[in-house]
Amino acid sequence: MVDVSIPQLVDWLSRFRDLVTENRAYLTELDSAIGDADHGSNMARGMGAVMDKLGAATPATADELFKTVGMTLVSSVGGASGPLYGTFFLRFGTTAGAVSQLDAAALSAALHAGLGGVLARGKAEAGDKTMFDAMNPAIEALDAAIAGGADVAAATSAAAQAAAAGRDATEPLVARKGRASYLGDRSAGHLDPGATSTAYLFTALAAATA
Amino acid sequence: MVDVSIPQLVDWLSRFRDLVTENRAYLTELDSAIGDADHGSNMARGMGAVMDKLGAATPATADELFKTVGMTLVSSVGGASGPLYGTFFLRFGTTAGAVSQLDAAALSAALHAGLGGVLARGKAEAGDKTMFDAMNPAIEALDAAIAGGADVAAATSAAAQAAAAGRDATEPLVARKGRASYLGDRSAGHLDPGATSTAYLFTALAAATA
Amino acid sequence: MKKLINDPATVLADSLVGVAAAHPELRVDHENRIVYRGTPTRAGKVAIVSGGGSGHEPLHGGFVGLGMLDAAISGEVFTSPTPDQVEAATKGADGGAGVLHIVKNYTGDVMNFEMAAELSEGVNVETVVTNDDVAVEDSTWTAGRRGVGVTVLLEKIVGAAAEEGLDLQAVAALARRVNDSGRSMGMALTSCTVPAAGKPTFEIPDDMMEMGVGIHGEPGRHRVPMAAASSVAEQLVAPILADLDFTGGPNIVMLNGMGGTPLIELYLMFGEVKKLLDAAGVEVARTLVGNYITSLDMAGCSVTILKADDEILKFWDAPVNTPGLRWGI
Amino acid sequence: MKKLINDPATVLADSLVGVAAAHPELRVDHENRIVYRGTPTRAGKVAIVSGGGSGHEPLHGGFVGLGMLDAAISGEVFTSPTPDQVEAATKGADGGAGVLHIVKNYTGDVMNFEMAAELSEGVNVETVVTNDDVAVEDSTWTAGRRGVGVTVLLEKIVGAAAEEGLDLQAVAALARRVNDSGRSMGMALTSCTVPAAGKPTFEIPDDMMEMGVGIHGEPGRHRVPMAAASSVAEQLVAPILADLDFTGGPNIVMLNGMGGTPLIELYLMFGEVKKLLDAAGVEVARTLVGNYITSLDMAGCSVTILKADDEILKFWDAPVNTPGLRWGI
Ligand SMILES: Nc1ncnc2c1ncn2[C@@H]1O[C@H](COP(=O)(O)OP(=O)(O)O)[C@@H](O)[C@H]1O
Ligand SMILES: Nc1ncnc2c1ncn2[C@@H]1O[C@H](COP(=O)(O)OP(=O)(O)O)[C@@H](O)[C@H]1O
Ligand SMILES: [Mg+2]
Ligand SMILES: [Mg+2]
Ligand SMILES: [Mg+2]
Ligand SMILES: [Mg+2]
Repeated sequence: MVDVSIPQLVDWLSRFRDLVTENRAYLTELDSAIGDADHGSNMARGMGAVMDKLGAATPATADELFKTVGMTLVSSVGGASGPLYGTFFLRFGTTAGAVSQLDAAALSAALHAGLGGVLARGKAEAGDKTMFDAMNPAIEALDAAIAGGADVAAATSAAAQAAAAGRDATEPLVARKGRASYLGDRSAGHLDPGATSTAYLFTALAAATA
Repeated sequence: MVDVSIPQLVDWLSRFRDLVTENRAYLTELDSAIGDADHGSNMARGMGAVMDKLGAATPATADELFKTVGMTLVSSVGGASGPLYGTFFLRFGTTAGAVSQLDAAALSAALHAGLGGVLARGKAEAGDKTMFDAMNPAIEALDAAIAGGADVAAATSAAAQAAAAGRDATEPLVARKGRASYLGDRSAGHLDPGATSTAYLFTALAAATA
Repeated sequence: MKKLINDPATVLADSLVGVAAAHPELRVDHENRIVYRGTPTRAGKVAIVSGGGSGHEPLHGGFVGLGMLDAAISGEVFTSPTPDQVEAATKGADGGAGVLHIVKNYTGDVMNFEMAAELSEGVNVETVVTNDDVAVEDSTWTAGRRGVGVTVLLEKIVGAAAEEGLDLQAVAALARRVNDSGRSMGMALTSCTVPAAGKPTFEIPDDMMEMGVGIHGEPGRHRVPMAAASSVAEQLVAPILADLDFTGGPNIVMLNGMGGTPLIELYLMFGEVKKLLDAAGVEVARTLVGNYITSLDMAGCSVTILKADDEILKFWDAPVNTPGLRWGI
Repeated sequence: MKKLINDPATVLADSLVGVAAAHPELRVDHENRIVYRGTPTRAGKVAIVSGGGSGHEPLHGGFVGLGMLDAAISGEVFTSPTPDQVEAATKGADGGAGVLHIVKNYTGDVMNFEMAAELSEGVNVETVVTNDDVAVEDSTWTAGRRGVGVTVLLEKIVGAAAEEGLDLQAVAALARRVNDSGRSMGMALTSCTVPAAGKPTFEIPDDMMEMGVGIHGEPGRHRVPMAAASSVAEQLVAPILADLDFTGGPNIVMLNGMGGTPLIELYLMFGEVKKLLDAAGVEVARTLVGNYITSLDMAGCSVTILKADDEILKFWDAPVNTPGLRWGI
């Protein structure tokens, strides 16, 4: 089974930055419908800062790399997505450890740790209409693929598909967490912006590990 | 030559009220272009108050009648048009005197006095793009008709036509008095709202004395 | 038209009900639409009275109170009050030492206050007509310059002077000196909507703005392309500095909002204005940033600069206690 | 989008330049986007620190000064500040007696302040989360109610308490009591436009309005037909009175503008609200009418009612000297 190298992990982040930047207006439009019209700006600002930081000096090990990523997000984004994505990457890095590559199992473990961070911070449950609803099925699909013998590329591809499906499944939901919850029933009928950016996160991962 | 009776003078005011009320939105639209969008409201409010007052008790002589009219306008309109039309009617009444009818000469004299009041208050000159530019030619036309032997009906009809022409002639002018003067060259290309209401004043007079 | 009103015909009356309810320390004469201080003018103190059309709030009713106005008269929206309203306020506010009328230079205001002064027999009335708007060229052949932002600063300064006991002539002289020492320039991004008119006074495309507007929702002198705040600041400040020399002494600077522009933008604009004044060597001794003389819901702002001196700064710093301006008390 | 800005990306930084220029009595940390008082927190005084996304001005930066906040942290427009910004303000404002964080209940604000408190080792931090918006149903399964208008009143009251020397526990307890005693409800006639988004957050026809909005330009709970001010007042006041009993004692009532609604309408609305409170037997002891917690250029208003008592009124009446609220000094 092929391992995921540091350059590939950086490529993941770079592709994620590209996706949120290209879709900045779209993410903000989603956030306009059920939030406060800043998710695109927030993600583009945050991932822009991350790539600037990595451009200056790329750490050689996963723990340092993702500590930088998480800290940069935490200190440049704000809002709900800053601490959530920030904590995701911080815990991802801690669990990945001082390594220069991740095998499928290590990748899965790091993603689970990241998800745990999102849960610890946001306390969302499945169906609350948050990024959790894209992240959790993505990691489940990755695990299932690995369990079924898939390689990293196939597993991340399955994760990306599951994230997209999870994102789409947020549309009919009535939000119970985050800003969209204030809308009550009016939150139904719209994709969750955070679930949408999380789908990009897994699309980027799949592309970087393809 | 037929005289103008008190009921006819009241009819004049009533028709003037009707015209400014019906054209309230139009007068305000003219005032929107080169003023502050209140001339229609001002005139409708003022002439409404006048007719309410006269409905309660109609004075029997011209001096009392127009004193009531002038005072009511002064105390219910405000802005530029309140003192100007108010003073017009106050001076009109003083010159008309304690009579129950006006012949052509008396009507002319009273109108001249009213015009003098407008001049005293507003200090406008011909071509300043104000109500003066409709009022002055109207009275000149009335005088000319009378001098030519016309009766009151024909003379007021000539006055109404001249007022309308005077109003139309304000369109290309650059305002030098009133609020429109603040616009400088941009005031050209629009009818003056006050000249437009003054044209109604003479239309109403012609109809009441036809 | 989207407004929080009951009926365009009762906006002013209904709003005064709210003013009375919110400010038990003031007294509202609803019939004459006059806001007075809660207690009568102290015997011997010159009374400061101002007024004009409504729609410029907090001007003038929000500036009634200790250290500023004794009475403010409200006309209909953008329509000068009538002479009998002004007469009532003049007689009602007089404390025996006479009354200063502060009148913004608009034909209607000037005529109605003039008639009121004639009617107010037995009261010593002096009048100052403010005309600080550099967007309008000054000339004896026209109505002259509009009275705008300086009116706010003047009401504060002469209010303090009257409180200190200056007599009517001295207060009036100070008022004229303040007016002569101040200049303003305004701009708008949008029109306002007069309630009785029911629609915006003018239409303007998204990529244009009006330079040289007054405070009545009227179009300005020039329609120009939208520009960055730094450029807007330049277009406002340059004509002011070209009209009067503000160097060599302290100045009071107001960055005023037109009613529909939020504070975050007004502070941003003040930052741009301050840079220009620093570069021009104009000393900013006191500042005011916010909505003080507005044009209903118009988006935009104006800049006012007033040449000050020790006396003017002393009166500026003196205590004031009004709904719209309060310090030292 | 028509705004007086240079660039959507620099709105906050540029606006803070203006704040610093307009208020030499304050100190602005431009790097961390913190507004501090001009002088450090008095040793032994509890420091009151608040913050949140920008776009709500004068909240919070305009409430820094004697008798209110010691520091205010600004995030991007409608985006909570980051933990390191809050950490800097917490350490920067601490006078040794600990720091109260006043946080409006939004997921982002709560998380970022929580992380900041964790980071602020060595500083005693207490947190009060305001959640007064009755438009949102309270529940442990959701994010709960938003923090809105009560935040303004709370900052004033606990600011005075800290000034008087209450210790951190006592200040925090008072803060929670104030939060528990206040309720708000808001509405909007129009959306606002977030600079970085470049267009209105939502579209709404001319004959509809949004009831139950917060302060982030978000749509409300219900879209209902436009109505007279008297009916709007009823739709705002009824849910507040249904949620808490305000009779039997004095109350502080705020009629707050959303940023794009002029004062003449806000006073008119206050008049309508006052009539309803009188009819319901709710005593109005103190009032505040104006733009205090806004949503950029949104047109609309909110009502906040706070049950008071002698202690709360004493702290309310205590001197305060900030750009946005000033009296007694
Ligand atoms: N408690 C939570 N747990 C997980 N995700 C959340 C939570 N609250 C909000 N989110 C996510 O954050 C997204 C909004 O992010 P963003 O718009 O950047 O922040 P804000 O809501 O502060 O404006 C939502 O679409 C949702 O997916
Ligand atoms: N100095 C003046 N002399 C004569 N008429 C004037 C003068 N100033 C203004 N007017 C007239 O008044 C009209 C405007 O009246 P109105 O809109 O009711 O008052 P305001 O200008 O105060 O809003 C103008 O169209 C003009 O005809
Ligand atoms: Mg958002
Ligand atoms: Mg007009
Ligand atoms: Mg007018
Ligand atoms: Mg946000």
